[in-house]
Amino acid sequence: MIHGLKGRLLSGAVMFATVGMASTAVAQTPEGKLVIAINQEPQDLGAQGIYKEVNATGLRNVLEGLIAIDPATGEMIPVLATAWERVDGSTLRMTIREGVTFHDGSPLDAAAVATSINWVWSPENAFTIQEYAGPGVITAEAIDAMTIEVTSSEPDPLLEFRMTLGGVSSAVQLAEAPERHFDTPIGTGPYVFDEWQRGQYWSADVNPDWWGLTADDAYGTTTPDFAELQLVFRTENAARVAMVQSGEAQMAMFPSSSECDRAADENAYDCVTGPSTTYLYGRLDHSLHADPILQDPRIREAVFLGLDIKGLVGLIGLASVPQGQLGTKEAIGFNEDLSPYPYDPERAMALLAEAKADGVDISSLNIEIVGRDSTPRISTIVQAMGAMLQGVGIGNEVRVQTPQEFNPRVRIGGYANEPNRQMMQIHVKQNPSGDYGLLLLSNFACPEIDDPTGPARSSVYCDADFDAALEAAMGLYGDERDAAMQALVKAIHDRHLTVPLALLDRGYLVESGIEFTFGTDHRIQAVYINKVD
Amino acid sequence: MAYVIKRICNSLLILFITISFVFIAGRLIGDPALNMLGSGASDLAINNLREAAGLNDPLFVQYVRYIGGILTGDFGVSYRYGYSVLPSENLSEIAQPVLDIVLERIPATFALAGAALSVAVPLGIFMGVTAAANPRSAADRIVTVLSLAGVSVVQFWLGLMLIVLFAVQLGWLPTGGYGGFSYVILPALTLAARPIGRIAQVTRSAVIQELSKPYIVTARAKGVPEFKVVYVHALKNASIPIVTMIGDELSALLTGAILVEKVFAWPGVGLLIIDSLSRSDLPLIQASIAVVAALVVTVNLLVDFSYRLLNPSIRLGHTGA
Amino acid sequence: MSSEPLIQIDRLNVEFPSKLGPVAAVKNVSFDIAPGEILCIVGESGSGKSVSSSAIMQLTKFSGGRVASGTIRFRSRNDGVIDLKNADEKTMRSIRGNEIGMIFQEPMSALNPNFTIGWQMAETLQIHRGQTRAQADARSLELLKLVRITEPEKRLTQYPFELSGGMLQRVVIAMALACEPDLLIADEPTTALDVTVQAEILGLIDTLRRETGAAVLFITHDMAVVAQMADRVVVMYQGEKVEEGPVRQILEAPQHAYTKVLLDAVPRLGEMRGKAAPEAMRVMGDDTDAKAESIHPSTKPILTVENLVKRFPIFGGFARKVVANVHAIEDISFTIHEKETLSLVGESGSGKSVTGRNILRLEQPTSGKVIFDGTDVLAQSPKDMRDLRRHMQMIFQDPYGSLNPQKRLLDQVAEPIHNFKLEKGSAIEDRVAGLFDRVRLPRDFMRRYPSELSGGQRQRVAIARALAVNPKFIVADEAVSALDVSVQAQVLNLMMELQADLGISYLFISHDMAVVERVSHRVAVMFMGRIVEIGTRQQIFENPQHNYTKTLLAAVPTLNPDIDIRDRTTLATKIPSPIHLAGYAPPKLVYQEVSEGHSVLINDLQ
Amino acid sequence: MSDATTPELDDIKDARDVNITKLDYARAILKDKVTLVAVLFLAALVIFTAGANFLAPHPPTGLNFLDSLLPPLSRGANGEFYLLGTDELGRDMFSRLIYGARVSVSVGVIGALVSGIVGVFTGLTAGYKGGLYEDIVMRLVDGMLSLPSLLVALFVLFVLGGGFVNLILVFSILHWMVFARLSRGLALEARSSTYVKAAKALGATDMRIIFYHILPNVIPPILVLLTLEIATLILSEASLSFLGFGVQPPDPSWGLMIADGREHIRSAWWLVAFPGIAIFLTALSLNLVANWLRAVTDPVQRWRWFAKG
Repeated sequence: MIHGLKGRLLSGAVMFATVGMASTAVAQTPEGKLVIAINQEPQDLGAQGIYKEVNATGLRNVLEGLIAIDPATGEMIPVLATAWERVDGSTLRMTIREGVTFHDGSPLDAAAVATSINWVWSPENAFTIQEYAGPGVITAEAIDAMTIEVTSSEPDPLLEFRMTLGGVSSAVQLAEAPERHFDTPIGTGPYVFDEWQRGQYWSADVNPDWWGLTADDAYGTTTPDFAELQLVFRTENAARVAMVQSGEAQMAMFPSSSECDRAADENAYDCVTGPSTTYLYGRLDHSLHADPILQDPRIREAVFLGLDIKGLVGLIGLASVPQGQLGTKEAIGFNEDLSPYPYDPERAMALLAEAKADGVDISSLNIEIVGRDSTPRISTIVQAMGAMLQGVGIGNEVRVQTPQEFNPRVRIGGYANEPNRQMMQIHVKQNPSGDYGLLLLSNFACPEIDDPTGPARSSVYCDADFDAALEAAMGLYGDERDAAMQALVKAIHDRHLTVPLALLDRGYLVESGIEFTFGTDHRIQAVYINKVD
Repeated sequence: MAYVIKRICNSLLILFITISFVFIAGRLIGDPALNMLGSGASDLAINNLREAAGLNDPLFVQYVRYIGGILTGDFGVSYRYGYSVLPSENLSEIAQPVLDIVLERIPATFALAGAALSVAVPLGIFMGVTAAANPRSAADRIVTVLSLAGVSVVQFWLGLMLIVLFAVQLGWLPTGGYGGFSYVILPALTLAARPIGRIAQVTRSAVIQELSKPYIVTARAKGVPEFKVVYVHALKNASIPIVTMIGDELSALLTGAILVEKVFAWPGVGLLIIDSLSRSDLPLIQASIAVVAALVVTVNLLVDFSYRLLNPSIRLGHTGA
Repeated sequence: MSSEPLIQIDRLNVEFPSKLGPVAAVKNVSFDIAPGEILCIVGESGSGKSVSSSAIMQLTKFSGGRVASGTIRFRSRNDGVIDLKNADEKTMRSIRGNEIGMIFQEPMSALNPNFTIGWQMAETLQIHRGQTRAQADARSLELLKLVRITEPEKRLTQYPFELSGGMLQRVVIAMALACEPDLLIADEPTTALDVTVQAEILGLIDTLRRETGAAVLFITHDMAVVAQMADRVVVMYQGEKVEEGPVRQILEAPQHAYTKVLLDAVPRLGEMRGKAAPEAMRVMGDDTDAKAESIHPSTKPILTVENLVKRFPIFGGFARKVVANVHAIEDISFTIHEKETLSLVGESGSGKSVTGRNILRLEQPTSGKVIFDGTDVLAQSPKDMRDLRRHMQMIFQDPYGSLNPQKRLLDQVAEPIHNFKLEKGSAIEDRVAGLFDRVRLPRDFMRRYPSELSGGQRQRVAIARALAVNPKFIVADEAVSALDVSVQAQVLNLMMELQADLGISYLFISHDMAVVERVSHRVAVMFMGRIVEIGTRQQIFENPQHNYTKTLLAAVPTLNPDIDIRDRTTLATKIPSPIHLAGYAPPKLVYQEVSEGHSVLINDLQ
Repeated sequence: MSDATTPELDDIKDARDVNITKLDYARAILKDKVTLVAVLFLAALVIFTAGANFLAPHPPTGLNFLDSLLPPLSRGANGEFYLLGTDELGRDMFSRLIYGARVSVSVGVIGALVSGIVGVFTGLTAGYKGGLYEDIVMRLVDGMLSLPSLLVALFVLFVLGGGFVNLILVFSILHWMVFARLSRGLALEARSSTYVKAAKALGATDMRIIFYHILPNVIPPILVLLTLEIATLILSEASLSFLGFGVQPPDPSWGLMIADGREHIRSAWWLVAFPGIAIFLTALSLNLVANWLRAVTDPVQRWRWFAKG
């Protein structure tokens, strides 16, 4: 029934974090207010926004999708679709849940769902969800009152996964007041949108008519415990933390690791952490417009060996050491045989000496380690990396740049104009798609300068053989795809192209007496937040 | 009257130049579409945005269109705030105009600036006059050091320290946000430090200056009590530099509140500017700067006009030569 | 009149802090004032005359002064005799403005610019008499009538800057008299005023004294004013009282050497009657008397000024167009011959200084012609103009301001030598040394800075600097006005000596008729930007034709105490405005030649 | 300048107007304890800044995870003494403050000097020459002064990117007018003063009058402004760095240190507190010195600072 995702994910690897004992929540009438300090204000509250928690944190409390991924098990679980099956490689037939109404009173039926899907995935609308669009264009059609067919114009092995991404919102609103769609979400969720005070918060009230209160297969560890939900925007890290410390908020997103450590000594609140699909990596200039010295494999290896990744991870705090590759374990293409790049300064120095003996001008080595200023704690990270490379005798300078400066330097169109350089770009990326394909394409495929539509515009690597193998792998399904991708990942690893620096954990400060369950996608959903005694 | 019209035209010119500068600088350096969509976006997406936002037109055409829009109150729509889409034709209608987004934030900024000034003005003037009445006395020294401390402190740092002390450690006041009176106390105090200092300093020196003038001797020789000599005779004459400074500080509060708004998550224009900068939302940046510049220019204008009220010789047009 | 003194000052000492420790500004000064009496304190700057008076009012403390010892016994209306030195602030406030009124030097700055005349007058009455504003306004009106101000009702609602200096001084006097004080302290009340206005104010004070019976403590530096005002005189010098006595005794039989110097140095109007050429000033013990020989100018013109006009535009409106002009000088023509001194005399605003600056092109004249030694000055390029300045120099009024405070005197005097590249290297210093000798300054002054010099010494430096380029012609713009009389005489003598020795021509600009009479060959009287009368010194002083010239001469105070000045008490007059709308063309001036070289303006300003 | 004085002051002018030598200034500072402390602080700052390589106990960069986030007055794993504690990379805070002074102070000093030189030149020439040139300059000055300068700085740095050079560029562009306005006023005043008229009558060229005659006389107020501007720029640098548009790492500017340290504001207060105090003390000292300088060079007020008895 479900293609694509790897067996080990389905086998139920424990991917959740929870506080205290297993759920002993008692069903109770919702009361009180749950205030959550979140790290940024949403750009909008449109239905497409639920695909990524960072777009609109907490929006899934109001808008629901067709399918969800259980944070505890990682399994796909029904939400507004009670069942789904493959018709063929490009079509999925889904049964819509009966008896659900939108917050505006309009009924949820196949037509409404089809309208929503077509709206969300429309290329004309060009919502940012397109970054997870498959090879084809997705459309939906009502077959009967409670059944739809979702079709991709090209065969798409991940169509089910894509159906976990978009939200379903009132078709009446889309017809009558489309402009309200972006600031007044009308969904089917356990909370009804209340108001959005720009610059301050958005809030929702508990939905007494939520279908989940009566359905047997409702998602969540509990029914809503809180009468009100308020998501307060606090971009300053310390400000969010302070809100929990002073009792103004029950939860705060992403405390620093030191704040998390401190929480252990506090009675009033705890810190919960868990892995995410976000990783930090460095990409070292290679074939394209790079200083020729970086073509020397010894130099590249020395650079990688000179980085104390464990140390960096410790510095970052809430993070773990990546297994020598980008992406998370559950993704298709993850190569279990790879190991993290070791920290071996002696070997690094030996490699450099060897290269020097062969006439390579080591003194011309001056690697520019550049981060984007929007990356949290980037200044500390690049400084630490600079110090590490300095330690093995690799000259470097570190920089933190604004997107205005940084972005053009990352893309072939911009950096082709730079003199040959020795740049290590530091990026933070998230890859919830569960597949290495897009990642490999955008990071390592040969950018075609004349073809501006290509996805590889920010690659620094060019190898015809690799491109051919990648193209082949992209057409495969299942284990074949997995094996082909794994081979490519290994090739990348051996050529020292990108250095995975950290798999980032995410943490939350949570008031004592509240239990929060979340998965790698870090959704903040009130039905996974319980009051405990 | 001619003077008033002239000054207003002058201000409009300044505003026009500012808006033009921000527009052109924003266009000339960097690709707004790329910055908005991020380095991972496909060129197609970027080009779509460029097309939809009219960024592919010649700069001059864009400029004329932009200025034309402003004249009708249309500052364009936000690239990102209000709709996270790659703009296409049908969506420019449903997106929120940036001007609305900015104007929505004005009351919060005014409230904060007003609160800070209502502390700073009376306190600053009182400190300044007290010091001036007794130059080189202990009171003068204390006022001098305090007022200089006020202008020497880094505002956002002070804000952070106040949060740690009063909100986190003592729990007396909220850490930030927008709400009732208790929310405004810490940010207003943080913001007031500098204007208190500067108003005290300028009051002190202006009053000292006035106290050395012959008409003060006349007043004393008339038997006017010293309190009245200082607070009525000298202060009235010292009012122009003091009002100028208050105006300067009000301008600074309207723009300089950026940091304090960020630290206290105060949803004013400053916070909006920081957000829009970090999102590279050029239309929003342009509109915010235009609105703030308009406020500042208006404040300057009002200060200018207040001279006419404060100084009879200007009011009666006696300072021609 | 009671014989009991109103106020008795006994061995008063006042100190001020300074870098070198306390400096005594007033040393052991004693004097009394009887009720209804006018006592004049006369002295030059630094004599302590003003400090004595402010000590009476306990005002010295506000500028850091301290009454170190002595007593100030004042017969108060309510409290009997009290010592004002020890009186508390409350008592002082009840005396200030109530029992003792005070009049100041500069009426323009003595009133608060931000309050109306009515408000400021009422303030006194409200404080001391507890009157309501309406009552106070009624009383103010009476007072303004008393001091003979035109349109008194209107004045109450006006601000100080709307009134002329003479009117303001009347307001200040009215304010001082508001509570009918027993003592009026007048601290140089006419020094800042023009001579015609001065005469009016002096007359007014004398009249009011008689009408109200108040005693007056009158402080001045001007012996002629003393002669007109005083019953008794105290002469002060460097903080000490050097002589005291009835006015006649002081004027006619001065005892102390300093009093004699002071009296001697004052030029007396009319004493040059019958003499054709200028004469040196009398300076006691000065050896330059040798140059008393008369200087006779040649007949060769060195400077010819024809129809010189200067207007200052007033911009207004939208496009900053010229909406009006200040007609500063109008149609000025005259000639100066070699070795001749032509004086431009007139009151403030008459345009005499503007004329001087325009001739040297320190300002650009609006129209007219200036021919210097055959060269058309106004046609010169800026560079040629600079070269021409070698021959035309200027000495300024303010000896404190005209020297650059940051430069050594050597560099200042060497400035023109450097600018015109007259000498190089050490020759510059030699030449400067020679100039210091010439103006009788010690050579070691060359290394000093202006702040280390006295006013007279500074003016000598300014003269040396002007001489550095061997000019043929010097404009002396109020060159001695800021100096004390004793110093003034020395500097004037130096200037005349240089004229005799070097053949320099002077354009001597001054408001002081007596000085002008002493030093000039010819005189031009200016009023409202026009020359109203021009002629030889004898023609002007002995046979004045124009009304204004006559008024000016009559207003000059003399050392004769017998002249009754009360009949000069006139209503303050209004001078026509020199501001005209753009495009206004004044009538062509017509002069009538009374006798050879003596012309009078006949068609304007009669 | 032209403020009327009372005749009384005429009497005591000699007491007030005595020549004040450098020695007197030194004595006046010694007498004024607060200013003395400020001067000593600034002197120490300059010495530490100049001699950072010798005086800093530890290098400002590098990595020492063992000694990460040690509180003040603690000893490291190898027995090193950390006076003000360490940051998360285990670097000595005290040493970083010293090196940070280099960046912060030089941004302030260079920025103020560049804008000062530009502003004084344009201001003096405009004030002295007058006419259309002055009109244009002053229109520009007034216009730019009425701009929200922090905002414009923020925008320009957003466009150009941060960094030492850009920061100084932006500061110069946005601060020269302050000097220009002051200098123009001073030149205007000087132009009407007699010594300038005298210099002109003596044949000095305009440039000589402006720079040889006027400039030395207007140095005190300009020096005061320069001192104040250095303090202002140090504060601005901190603000811009805090927002991420200022100095870029690894230059350890004080503002950046606060920005980096605020993650740990509760757990490692010293990371935020010390750089903030350093900025505060530096700005306060500069302000105190400027204040003193203004007082002792003010012809009306200065006597109070030199008078005895």
